Amino acid sequence: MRGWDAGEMMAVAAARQLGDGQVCFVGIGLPSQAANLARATHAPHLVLVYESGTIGAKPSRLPLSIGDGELAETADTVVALPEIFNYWLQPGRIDVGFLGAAQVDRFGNLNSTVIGDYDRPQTRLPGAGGAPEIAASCARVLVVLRHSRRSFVDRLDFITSVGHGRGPGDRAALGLRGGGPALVVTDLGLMEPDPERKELVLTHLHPGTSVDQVREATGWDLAVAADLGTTEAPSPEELAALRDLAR
Amino acid sequence: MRGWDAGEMMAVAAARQLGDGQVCFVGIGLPSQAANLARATHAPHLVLVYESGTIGAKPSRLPLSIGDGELAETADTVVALPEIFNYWLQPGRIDVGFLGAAQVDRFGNLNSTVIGDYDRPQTRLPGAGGAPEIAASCARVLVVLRHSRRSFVDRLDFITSVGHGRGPGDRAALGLRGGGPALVVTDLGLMEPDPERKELVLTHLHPGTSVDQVREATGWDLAVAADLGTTEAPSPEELAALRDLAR
Amino acid sequence: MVTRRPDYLRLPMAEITTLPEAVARLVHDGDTVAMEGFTHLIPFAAGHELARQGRRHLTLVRMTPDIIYDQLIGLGCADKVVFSWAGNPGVGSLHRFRDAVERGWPHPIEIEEHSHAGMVNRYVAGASGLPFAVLRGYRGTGLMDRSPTVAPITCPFTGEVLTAVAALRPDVTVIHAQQADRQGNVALWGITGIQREAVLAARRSLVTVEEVVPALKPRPGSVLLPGWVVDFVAEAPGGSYPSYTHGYSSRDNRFYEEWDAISRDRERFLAWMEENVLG
Amino acid sequence: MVTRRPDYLRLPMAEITTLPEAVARLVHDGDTVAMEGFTHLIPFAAGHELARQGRRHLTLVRMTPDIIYDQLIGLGCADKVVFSWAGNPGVGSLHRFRDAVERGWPHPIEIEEHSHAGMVNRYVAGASGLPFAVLRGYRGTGLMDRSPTVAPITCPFTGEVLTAVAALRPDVTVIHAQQADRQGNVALWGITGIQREAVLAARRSLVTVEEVVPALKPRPGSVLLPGWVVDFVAEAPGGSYPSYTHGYSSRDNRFYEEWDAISRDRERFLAWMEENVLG
Repeated sequence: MRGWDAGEMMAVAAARQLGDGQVCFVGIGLPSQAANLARATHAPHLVLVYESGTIGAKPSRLPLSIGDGELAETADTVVALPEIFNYWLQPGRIDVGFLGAAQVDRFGNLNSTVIGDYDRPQTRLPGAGGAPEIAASCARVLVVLRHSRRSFVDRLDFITSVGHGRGPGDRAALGLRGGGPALVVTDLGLMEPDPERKELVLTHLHPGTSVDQVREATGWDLAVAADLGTTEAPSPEELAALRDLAR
Repeated sequence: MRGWDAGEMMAVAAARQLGDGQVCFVGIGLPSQAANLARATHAPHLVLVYESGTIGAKPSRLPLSIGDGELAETADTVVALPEIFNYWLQPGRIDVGFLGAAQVDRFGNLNSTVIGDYDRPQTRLPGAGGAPEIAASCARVLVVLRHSRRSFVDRLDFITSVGHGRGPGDRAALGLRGGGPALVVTDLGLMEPDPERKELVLTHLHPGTSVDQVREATGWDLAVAADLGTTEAPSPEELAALRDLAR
Repeated sequence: MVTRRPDYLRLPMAEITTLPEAVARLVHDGDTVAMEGFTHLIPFAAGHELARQGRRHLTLVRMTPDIIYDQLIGLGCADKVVFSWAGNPGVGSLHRFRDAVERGWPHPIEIEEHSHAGMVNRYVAGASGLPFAVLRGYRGTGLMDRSPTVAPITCPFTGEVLTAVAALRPDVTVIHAQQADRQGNVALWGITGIQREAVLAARRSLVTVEEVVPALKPRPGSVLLPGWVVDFVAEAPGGSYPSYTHGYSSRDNRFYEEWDAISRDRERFLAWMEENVLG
Repeated sequence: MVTRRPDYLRLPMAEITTLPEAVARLVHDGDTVAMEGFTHLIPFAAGHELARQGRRHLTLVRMTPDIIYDQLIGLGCADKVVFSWAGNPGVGSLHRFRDAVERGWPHPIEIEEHSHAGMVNRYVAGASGLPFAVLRGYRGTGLMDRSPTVAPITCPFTGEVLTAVAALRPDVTVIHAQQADRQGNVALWGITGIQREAVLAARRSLVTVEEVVPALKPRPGSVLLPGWVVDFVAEAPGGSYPSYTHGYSSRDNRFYEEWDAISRDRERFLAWMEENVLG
């Protein structure tokens, strides 16, 4: 039995993407876990910006909501919402934004609005929140969600956040100035958009998973990188730091 | 010899226009004198808003600049400039705005930009500052300037701030939602726009001045109210309060 | 013109009264009501008072409907909800909201949804006395087609196409704050969210506070709303529970989790509301 | 994209250096430079350093040019001035500005003028990464026709005609503040004007401070600019003189009055600058 679970693997894989000194727009849950793990390990100068308006928050343990009091207390500054969205997110000051979703398609477009028909929804999801503008404006976007045919779909029921649209050039044509999804982290592996075609390509398998398993859980004919790698398993240091945060 | 000068008469006449509890957008000089005089006498609840961002300032003596430290120290709150102009002035939250100018015309339009041709100015004046939007957005505007043919002109060299435009309906057509100039206070008397024609009409003479004197100092054929009144002279209380502020 | 003080308030101050009286005088059936507070200072006490007074046909506006609107929707107070993220933060769904949207219970509701950035800028436009605001957003998303309050707009200088959102002008905005003084000047601090703009955008406003104090003390990060832009102030200690008030109380995360079970079932929900709010 | 940290700053902090070095590395001939501070915290020391280093062909942007730009204009540093109120506050004219505009001395300058509200919104647009901002302003005034950075814009929802102003994006913004910490996080308080937006709108930025302190203390009304949006911080105690720094110094009103006489005469002005600034 391995000493870590899939959620921990996801958090560790995401955390490794964050460079020291970068500015990271963080939501609650796995993004917050990953960002705080990075700050506790290889990226002590990572700047955490939470959409509730806390800039430079330094929580000692994982906050339970983006409005957690400790975020405000440890932040360099707390700003009102117009400022966080207009002065900090929109102009492209954020290096990395994290997004989850209910559905993702082959171009990294995301749905967090509705399953089924919009007017007669099968499942009404919470909706957009900050996602559309995080997807539009951050220099890089990391998408984090669990792999399944329900979530990795050929066609989104609703486009909440634009990834690479319908392919190359689409972001520029829509006036989206951030780089869009750079990586999709799941419980099975890592996917990156092909530099030319912008379609997601499986680049890494997590330890113990197979290409077949990933393709089985993907609702389209997923491309696989020629030099497919294996994600390094979470180190004892990473696991200790991650579990310490969750205390 | 009377016990007050023309400047004091102007400040007192302007102060009397300010009702208790009103919110007043104040510039330095005579407006600040008038507003603080009103606060020291009949309008203790007058709210002073200075364009430097101090809301509810309660200076004990006349500030020398709109950025005077005492304004910030005594204010209910100090806000940044985007807020003062966008959240407080623009939406029409201000009851009374004060404006001076180098030139005024019969409709209360003001020039504080240039004397002579714009591209080859005879005298380059400081320019607009906050005036155009004060003129546009306050419920009432009080114009304060000394009377002379150089300042009361038939035709402005430049329109810096719109009063009643070229007559009735012009403000609405331009989308200006404040009421525009309600009163012009000079060292000789008071003028109000005719409710129908919007042209300034002499309604009061200050003690010791004559209609001829006013018309002589006005560059157009100034209308005179049928029931022309005389401004009440500054009372000893008003003068004492005014001089106390200037200590 | 935006907020004019009502004629019955001659002096530049808010009227300090009880919560029931303030709600009775300010909020009418059919009103558009914004109850704001982003993850903090959520005005639950005021929401419950609205429920007790049986307001109907409301358009409820809030970036994050949270439990407070789940309760009002489940009680049938709302005809329409305007929002940007309708979930139970950290827990999952808002079941009463979903039941109304998915199955029309207790009656069908209309929804109008935006992104956070869009809602924020709609309040900013409202507070600024402008009919719209401009942002980089919505382009390429399905949200663009779903709302009559979003439209493309072209920069007159660069020709670039951006997005315009229509101003929000609630009939009433309700917020919770830490303190007010006797003139009704209001101070809130910690995460201050969109409350300033929501109050300034509204035609009328009500602020519940933890306490009325003789004088407000300047504090780091404090937002002050002068009494002359607030209509009513009412004391409601603990009025943000189960949300929290920075400096006064903590968020009851457990209740947010318990709400998931309470709200899943229509009968259990109604019984809970009857016992804890309406009764 | 707006402000990206230059590559040579790997960590999210500003570089703390001397004022001469910061000016030498940040400000180039021909740059558009905004030195802001509304009636408070005017960055005179930095302006004087620009003068000493002999910068030329600058576009100088400032809501209120004040004495600081009167000096730079009189020395011939500016090709163009962008402003909204060019006077000596409480005193009268800026004589060097007028001499340049009225008589082309020491050389003709171009001017572009706005209202305060217009300039403010131009900075807001710049800070927000938008090409323009919308306001109620300019309509019916002569300013509308005088600037290519003002244009009418129609609300897509109501059809109402409003005014658009083009974003300001200075090459460099220079401000003065009370304090920075060793990471270059900057704190300013008192009247904070348009400084936050001016820094966020700029491609590069320099902040002079009264002092670098080990840690910034939270204060009421304080604005914090994180070190990662500031390029250089330089200590310049008294660097706002003859303007003032809330908590550190008072405005020298007498000097503002004396400047009227000093600046009226070209020779006297040059002699004063030589003796007090350049020498």
